[in-house]
Amino acid sequence: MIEVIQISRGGSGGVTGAKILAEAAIMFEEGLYAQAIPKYGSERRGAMVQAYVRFDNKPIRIHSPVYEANHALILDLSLLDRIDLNSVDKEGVIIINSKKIPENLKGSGRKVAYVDATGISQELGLVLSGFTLVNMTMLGAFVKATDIVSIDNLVKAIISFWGEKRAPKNVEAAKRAYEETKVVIA
Amino acid sequence: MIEVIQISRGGSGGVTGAKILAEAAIMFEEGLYAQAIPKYGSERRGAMVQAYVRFDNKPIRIHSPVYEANHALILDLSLLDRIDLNSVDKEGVIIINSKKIPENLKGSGRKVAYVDATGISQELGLVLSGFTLVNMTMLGAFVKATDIVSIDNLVKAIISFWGEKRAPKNVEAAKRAYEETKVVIA
Amino acid sequence: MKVTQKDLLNIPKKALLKGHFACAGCGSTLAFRHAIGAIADKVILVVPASCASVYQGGGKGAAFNVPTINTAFAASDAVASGVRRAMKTKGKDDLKIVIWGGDGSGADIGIATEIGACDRQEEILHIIYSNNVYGNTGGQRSGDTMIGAKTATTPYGNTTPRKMVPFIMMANNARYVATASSGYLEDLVYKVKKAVSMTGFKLIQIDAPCPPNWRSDSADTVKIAQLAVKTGVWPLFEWDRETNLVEISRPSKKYEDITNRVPLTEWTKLQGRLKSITEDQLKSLLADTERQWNFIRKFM
Amino acid sequence: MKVTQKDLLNIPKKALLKGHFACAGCGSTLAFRHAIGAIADKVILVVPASCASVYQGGGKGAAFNVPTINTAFAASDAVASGVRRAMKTKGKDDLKIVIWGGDGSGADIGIATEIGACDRQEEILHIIYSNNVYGNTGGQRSGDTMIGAKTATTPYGNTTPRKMVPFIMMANNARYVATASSGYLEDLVYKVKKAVSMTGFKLIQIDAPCPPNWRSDSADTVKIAQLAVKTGVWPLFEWDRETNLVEISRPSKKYEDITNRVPLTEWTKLQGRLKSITEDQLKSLLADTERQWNFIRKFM
Amino acid sequence: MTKGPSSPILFPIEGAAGRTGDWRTQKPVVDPELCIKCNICWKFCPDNAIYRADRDKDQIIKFDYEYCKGCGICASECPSKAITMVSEDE
Amino acid sequence: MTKGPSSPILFPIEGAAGRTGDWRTQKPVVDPELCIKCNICWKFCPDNAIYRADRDKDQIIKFDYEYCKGCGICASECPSKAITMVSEDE
Amino acid sequence: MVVKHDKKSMTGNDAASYAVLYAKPKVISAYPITPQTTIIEKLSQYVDEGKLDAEFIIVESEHSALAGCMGAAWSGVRTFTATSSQGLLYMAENVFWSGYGRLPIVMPVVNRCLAPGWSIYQDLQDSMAFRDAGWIQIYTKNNQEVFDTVLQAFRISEDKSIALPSMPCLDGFVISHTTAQVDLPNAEDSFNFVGEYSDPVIEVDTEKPWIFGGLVGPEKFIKVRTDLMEAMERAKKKIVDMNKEFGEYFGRTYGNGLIEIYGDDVADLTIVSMGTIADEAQDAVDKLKEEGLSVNEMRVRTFRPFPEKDIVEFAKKNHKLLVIDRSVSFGHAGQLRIEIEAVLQRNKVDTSVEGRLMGLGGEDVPYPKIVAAAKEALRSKI
Amino acid sequence: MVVKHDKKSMTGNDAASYAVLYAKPKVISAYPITPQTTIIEKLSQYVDEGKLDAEFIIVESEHSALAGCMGAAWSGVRTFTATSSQGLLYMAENVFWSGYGRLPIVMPVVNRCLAPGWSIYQDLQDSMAFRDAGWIQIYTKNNQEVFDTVLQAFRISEDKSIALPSMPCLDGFVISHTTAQVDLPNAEDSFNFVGEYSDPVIEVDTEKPWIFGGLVGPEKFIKVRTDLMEAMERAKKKIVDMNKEFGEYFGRTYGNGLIEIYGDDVADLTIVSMGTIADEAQDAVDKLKEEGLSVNEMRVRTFRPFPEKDIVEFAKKNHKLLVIDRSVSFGHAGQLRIEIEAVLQRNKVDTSVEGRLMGLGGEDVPYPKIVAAAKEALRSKI
Ligand SMILES: Cc1ncc(C[n+]2csc(CCOP(=O)(O)OP(=O)(O)O)c2C)c(N)n1
Ligand SMILES: Cc1ncc(C[n+]2csc(CCOP(=O)(O)OP(=O)(O)O)c2C)c(N)n1
Ligand code: SF4
Ligand code: SF4
Ligand code: SF4
Ligand code: SF4
Ligand code: SF4
Ligand code: SF4
Ligand SMILES: [Mg+2]
Ligand SMILES: [Mg+2]
Repeated sequence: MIEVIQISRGGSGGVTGAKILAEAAIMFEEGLYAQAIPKYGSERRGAMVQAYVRFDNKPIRIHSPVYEANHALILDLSLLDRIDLNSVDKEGVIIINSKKIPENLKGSGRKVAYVDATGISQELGLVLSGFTLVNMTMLGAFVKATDIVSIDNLVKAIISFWGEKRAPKNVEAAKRAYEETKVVIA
Repeated sequence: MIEVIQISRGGSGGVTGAKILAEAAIMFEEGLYAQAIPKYGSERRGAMVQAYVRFDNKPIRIHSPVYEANHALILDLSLLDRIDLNSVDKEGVIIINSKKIPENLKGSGRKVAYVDATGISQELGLVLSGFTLVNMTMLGAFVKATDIVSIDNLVKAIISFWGEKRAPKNVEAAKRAYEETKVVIA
Repeated sequence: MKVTQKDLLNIPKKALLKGHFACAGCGSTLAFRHAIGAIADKVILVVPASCASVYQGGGKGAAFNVPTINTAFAASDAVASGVRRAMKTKGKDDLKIVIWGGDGSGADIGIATEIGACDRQEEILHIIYSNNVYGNTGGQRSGDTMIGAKTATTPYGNTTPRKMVPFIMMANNARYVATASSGYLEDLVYKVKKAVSMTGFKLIQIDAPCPPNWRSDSADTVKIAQLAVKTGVWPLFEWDRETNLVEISRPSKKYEDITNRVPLTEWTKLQGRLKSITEDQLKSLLADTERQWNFIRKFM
Repeated sequence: MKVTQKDLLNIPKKALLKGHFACAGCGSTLAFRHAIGAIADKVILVVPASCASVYQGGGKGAAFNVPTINTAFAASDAVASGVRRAMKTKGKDDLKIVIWGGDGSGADIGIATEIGACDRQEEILHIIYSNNVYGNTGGQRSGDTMIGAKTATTPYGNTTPRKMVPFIMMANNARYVATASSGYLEDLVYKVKKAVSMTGFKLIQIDAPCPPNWRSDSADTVKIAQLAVKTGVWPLFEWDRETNLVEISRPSKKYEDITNRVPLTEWTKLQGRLKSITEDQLKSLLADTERQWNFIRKFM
Repeated sequence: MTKGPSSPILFPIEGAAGRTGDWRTQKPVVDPELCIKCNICWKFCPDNAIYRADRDKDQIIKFDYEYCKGCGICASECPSKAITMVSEDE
Repeated sequence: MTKGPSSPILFPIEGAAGRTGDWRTQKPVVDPELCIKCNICWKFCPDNAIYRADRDKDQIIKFDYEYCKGCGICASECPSKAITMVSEDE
Repeated sequence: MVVKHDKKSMTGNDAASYAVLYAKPKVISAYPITPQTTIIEKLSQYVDEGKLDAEFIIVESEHSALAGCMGAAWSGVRTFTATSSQGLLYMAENVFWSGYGRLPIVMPVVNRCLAPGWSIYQDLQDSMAFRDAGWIQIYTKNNQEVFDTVLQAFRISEDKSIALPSMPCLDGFVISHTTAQVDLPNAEDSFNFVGEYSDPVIEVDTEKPWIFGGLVGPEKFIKVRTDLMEAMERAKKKIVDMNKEFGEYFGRTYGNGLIEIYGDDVADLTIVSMGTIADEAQDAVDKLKEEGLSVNEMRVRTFRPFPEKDIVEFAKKNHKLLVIDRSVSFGHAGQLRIEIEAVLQRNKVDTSVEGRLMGLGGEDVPYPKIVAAAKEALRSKI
Repeated sequence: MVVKHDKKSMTGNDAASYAVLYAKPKVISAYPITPQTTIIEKLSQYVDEGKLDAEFIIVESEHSALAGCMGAAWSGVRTFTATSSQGLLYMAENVFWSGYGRLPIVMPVVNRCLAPGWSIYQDLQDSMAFRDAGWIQIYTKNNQEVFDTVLQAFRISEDKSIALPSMPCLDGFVISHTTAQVDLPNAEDSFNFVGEYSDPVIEVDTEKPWIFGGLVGPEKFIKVRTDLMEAMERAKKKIVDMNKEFGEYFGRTYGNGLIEIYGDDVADLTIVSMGTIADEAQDAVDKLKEEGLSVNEMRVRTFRPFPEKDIVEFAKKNHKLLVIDRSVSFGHAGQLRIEIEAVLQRNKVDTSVEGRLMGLGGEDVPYPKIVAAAKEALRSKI
């Protein structure tokens, strides 16, 4: 079983991102099961929001949040210092929306995948009421960094979720991130 | 234990009568316990209403209606044929509001106490919205016929219930009935 | 569309059968007989907890001769909505879904549901027969109790003004609102027929004297109802959303002018609940009556 | 008694502490800050289920700096009545018992309780902050939702007119009724202060823009609120039982005259919920607005 | 096996509350001389207990004593005082 | 032993929801040159996150960035456009 | 010291009203429903006549009736309401709210069955449906016990170590509307027993800008619920103590307060029930003994908290229980029976249990029916 | 015949909405409450988009939400609503009314704890409080079962021999808002399984001037309640049959429909629970087995009617039950535990029972906690 913790801000589409990631696995990967769990609370727009994604090759009977993740998916650089990286597997990847390796990961020896998702999304006009929507973009980065689902299947999931009309920009964002993401040992 | 069934019409004060009868026993007779049970249903003004009174010389733990009465107290002559007299003890008294022995009791061999309660009440002005209130009057007859509670204690109970102001007419009614009631074997 | 006494005859079938459970002289059943009788072939009744849940039948059978759904005290307008919508899916749009309920559900516990149905413009007619009291539980104060009236919970006379459901429904954008009276049956039937011919939510509130709780002579039921109109204490009117205007109904017309009104004591003296109303209470009652007329006048 | 911006300073203490849970740009907390701040020394708040049950605090502590009782969704006016009566027995008549609740409790589920308290003339002030929607559950239609507005349960736009609680309370003989706006805070504070100085039941309904549910820019909250007044869609007025008259409030005065109003689209275009309102819906919305003005005018 | 639920359903019947005439203590009696066949009494009976007068057939009203509860409204409302309430005992 | 019930009671505290400044993506910045100390921004802040200007002391408004959520109302409502919203990233 | 009593005659509802009159609550908030009405009518009369110095809120529904009491309870004053059947259901949300919110409200439930069809008669379906709600439930057997229990309820509920609302239960009509003897202490002695509510469990105040009943996370949630469970445990002891103290003061007790035993300590059959059936069952026990049969009785007086220990101890000594339920959890069985079976199993007591449903929807349960049921149970002795 | 399925990904609430979409009710009447909202939002969308040809009544409260369904049910059409927590409490009177009135309504309850304090998280306190109300209650373990159960519920409820409303229960958030795999049959196959509601249990009509739900005396009252009890008995068989038939048609079953066994038939310890805890407990069982411990699991799927026979049969073979309750009857114990103890005692099964309360107020219950609890229970083996 692979467990992922995703950190985002309320209003930035994190919950939808986690959902689509699970959908990509469930609907398009042969033999893969998945689950996306949003953590509900009284979080409002802008506040930190967590979500969890699980993948396994057999049906998942766990219903709890992820306590110890394999990978961390962080949609907003400023949220990096809000999570305890010790709860993330040392072998896993920290996937982050950043132009460069974040300062406080430097020298950590951890596997980091980074991409300027904000830049990509803004270029593509993925902005809603002042919020840059990086959720689809960061899924591209996640796929690149982890290889749990393929980029093709991610794209299928995005299209299936958004519909033919609204999908293109989102697909584009994911694909660009997939290409631009750099995976390094920090 | 002595059990009494009372038959009256909705609006004629039968429920209050039964209550006061029990009160006379409880509050003023030494060592006597009593209970008054009104039978509630959807009866409206004018419709037949039953109530039950129990007396005993020890606390009463029965909560059921009276199925087989020792005595029957009938506040309205026209209701006589509405009750099954077989459920009333052969040795008991049938106390009835009537100027004379009712036709269908004649020759029955039953002990009957009768009094023109309607006449007495009307004379005393015990009339409310067209209804002649014979409840207190008939208690006088009941006391005369059964001797379970004394007329003095009945009077006390009436006074205690109605208060000094409203009691006199009611006391008068009970007393007059007590005097005028005839007890015979029909 | 005027209704005459003769029209009271031309009913599809009797809605209320003889030998029902209501008290002798019940103003509510009198109103029912004609109001529901007039639409008896097309009506489905919804009845919340009230005297009507009792006088409708029980024991041997039903005294109501029309289909009747009983509901919890506060549920009737929502149940009626469910029936209406279900009938719509069955293509039975011609049915008249009518609530026959007391002032307890209509003005108090059920008013959120009622306002909700009105808000949704459900096509139902809610008829409140108001005996100004919780009759079925033995006569406690309701929101529609008159000032000064003695009830089981206001032994020295009620102090608060009437909750005027018709006004509330006017304010809440109902399709049609009217008051009526057991003393003016042609007027009542006219309003019921008119109401069921309209789409949307309609409310009719009927003054329904209640001998045991008003401590009145059962023979006076009609007289008391008529006096309520003549003294002005129960204004009869209609309001239609289309015009946003009130029309005073014929029986009330004359009494719009306060100087034509019969003194209120003619009405109070016939009712044990109001017979010994205090001067102050009477003044408040008159003031509340004026408040009602003033509200109505705003829409004239 | 006019309130100026300066008076907004002279509050006994802050009612709303920094670092609360409301969304950025929340019109409801903006109104709260000033309305409750103005009476913060003497107030006991009663809060039904709503966004206010969330933004008041949790986690580390309370953001509300005044005593607050949380109640079930439909219970606040009755709980407030209980508090008021209890305080009376304790001789604490000077306290202001204030309900701070949403349009869901105020217009829908809690309206029977509210009308009941009004009917009893309980001395409480019920403030409805209306975001036109069930905000706390994610934005479903409420009785106070505007025609044409997209909500989670009306994805193609709401079709029913607003349930005007202020009108209902006028019809129900409240002591004082007013509307207010997060865009006109002096006017709001003036009304709150006036209301708590009166005995009996008072109602104030505040237009409180809600960025996430209106799908509006959080920076536009005040602008949208002011536009609601300028377009006439949210008339500001007061009604006093003593006079039975409506007074249009200063910010609304100019817009009583329909020709002075800003086109409604200036207001709709700022809100995702209304941006793509259809022609027909817009017409209905305007008609409903006119209905409201017409009702108000009846009392002028 | 299909079987509907046993539920509390009631069917229409005259006399659901029994012979409500029994509730009466006074009964209405009409004076044929005075009756003008206006049917106002019929209209105002809450118990449906009056058979209408028919002018054409020169037939006055009739009471259904089986169900008339004796409220007295008919007597009260009769414009020509054709109805009197008499004690049941007589 | 008397012991009050353990009930969910909360006590007033600044930052009940934590440092809500963290929610911000854009922050308001005031231009001292433009500010006319009208305090309109102060009035319209739903988060109580502005310290008032004081004309007497010639002191302009100040933001409490620890709690300002960056809604932008102040910038929007400032009559002299003295406030601009700038990205947090910069 | 046993205080003086007046021999009085009154209905069960009047007995409740007297207890309230004497306990002097400050706020009463109520809504009528048959057969509870006469309680609140009496109280509104007392208030209007000035006999009782209290605020009476005539609300528009039961939801609001209890809500009014809740507001008063939050404000730290003694408060009272009463209801029945549909009324209890209509206030459901607030019933749970007051229980879980630890508000010391006293609310008799005049037991009546639930609709549909409409019926105003007694069974226990209404109050039993609220056995999860965090209320103390005491089922009374007669008018005297109604007075006594309502009086006790104020003290139990308002005790800070308990802080739970109380629901004294009385059978509709057979207690509520039946006139019977009540030995009535005077007002002063009664009030002395209850005492002033001077140190309230909770009290909202402008001096305390606190939030009551706001958001809680799971951890705090579990803490307050655990405290509620513990308060229920403490309530058992409190009820026992109260029963004893009441006995010393007024000269009457009801078993140990939790259960009441009638007849021999050990018998072939034990009749177990609640309310008036349990009272009438005593006549059945006498009758059966007269016939030479060995039958005793256990009346469960307190259903919440559930007196596990007391029931088990008595059951252990006996051979077979005939549990008579006057309500049922549809899809399983009578609630009393279920819970008794549960505690026996839990405590490894193999006394057998037979369940009977009686008296639903106002069905009368005269003692001969109980006698017959007992005989059957004795025959089918397993 | 096992019909074709699409592998889909959706939340538990979406699974419920799909089942409703496919079952084609005619009237939906609902009111929002977290975490039920997304069910009705989806449905209102389907209706507005014309995908579902139904009337959607947006009411002003839950009392009215269920009342709307009741009106529709009396009118003989298929009807649906859903609620949670406070909403369920607010409709209490109508919950009992629909149960006792035999109205075939389907209403999922998205389980959430009860206030105060305010919390939106899951436990089973809400639906458990309605176990007396005459509803069928089925507790689901995952998104797939939600879809399957809602579909089944229409058929069970609308069967004339049953005529009871159904309450499929799903844990708030952990099912309702979690995205997971659902194998979705197509609309036609699903509808074929449910079938047209063509022979309604009850149908009000102008041709039938009858009174529904009017006054009843004790005799009739007992008759209709007895019939209700019998219908509950019949429902057990119906649920078993439905589970089987569903299996044949769709290729999935849940135990025998009433209970589901996981692991060995006999073990030292049996974990007993409901909902998602029961699902996660399967991981615990595997874990424990890996460690060489003998533990199996029984999931109670149907709580009403209570599957006495099935539980007893399985318990009889085993040694000790660890019953995990996610709700509690304050003043006694967890409701599941109570009822299991009761049926064991009743059937003279002396398998011992240990009760644990877990997961109140949204407390997370990950399988390691279950593992730990099981180990403790194994140690304290009596
Ligand atoms: C929830 C609930 N509360 C209380 C009752 C008791 N109850 C039944 S009818 C009634 C009074 C009805 O009054 P109204 O609506 O005016 O009708 P009326 O009896 O006067 O005809 C009451 C209080 C009930 N059935 N349900
Ligand atoms: C009886 C009941 N039903 C539903 C809910 C769920 N609920 C909580 S708040 C809320 C919406 C409140 O809307 P509103 O009153 O307008 O306040 P807002 O959230 O918009 O501030 C709802 C539906 C509840 N708490 N109780
Ligand atoms: S109590 Fe009044 S309304 Fe009810 S049946 Fe009797 S007369 Fe009619
Ligand atoms: S949802 Fe709307 S009302 Fe609620 S806190 Fe956010 S902005 Fe304010
Ligand atoms: S007395 Fe009353 S019931 Fe009898 S006929 Fe006349 S009006 Fe009808
Ligand atoms: S009201 Fe009088 S005159 Fe008219 S029909 Fe009746 S009895 Fe005859
Ligand atoms: S609104 Fe603008 S000008 Fe006025 S005080 Fe604020 S920053 Fe200065
Ligand atoms: S951006 Fe919003 S929260 Fe920040 S200071 Fe300006 S108004 Fe206040
Ligand atoms: Mg009434
Ligand atoms: Mg709102």
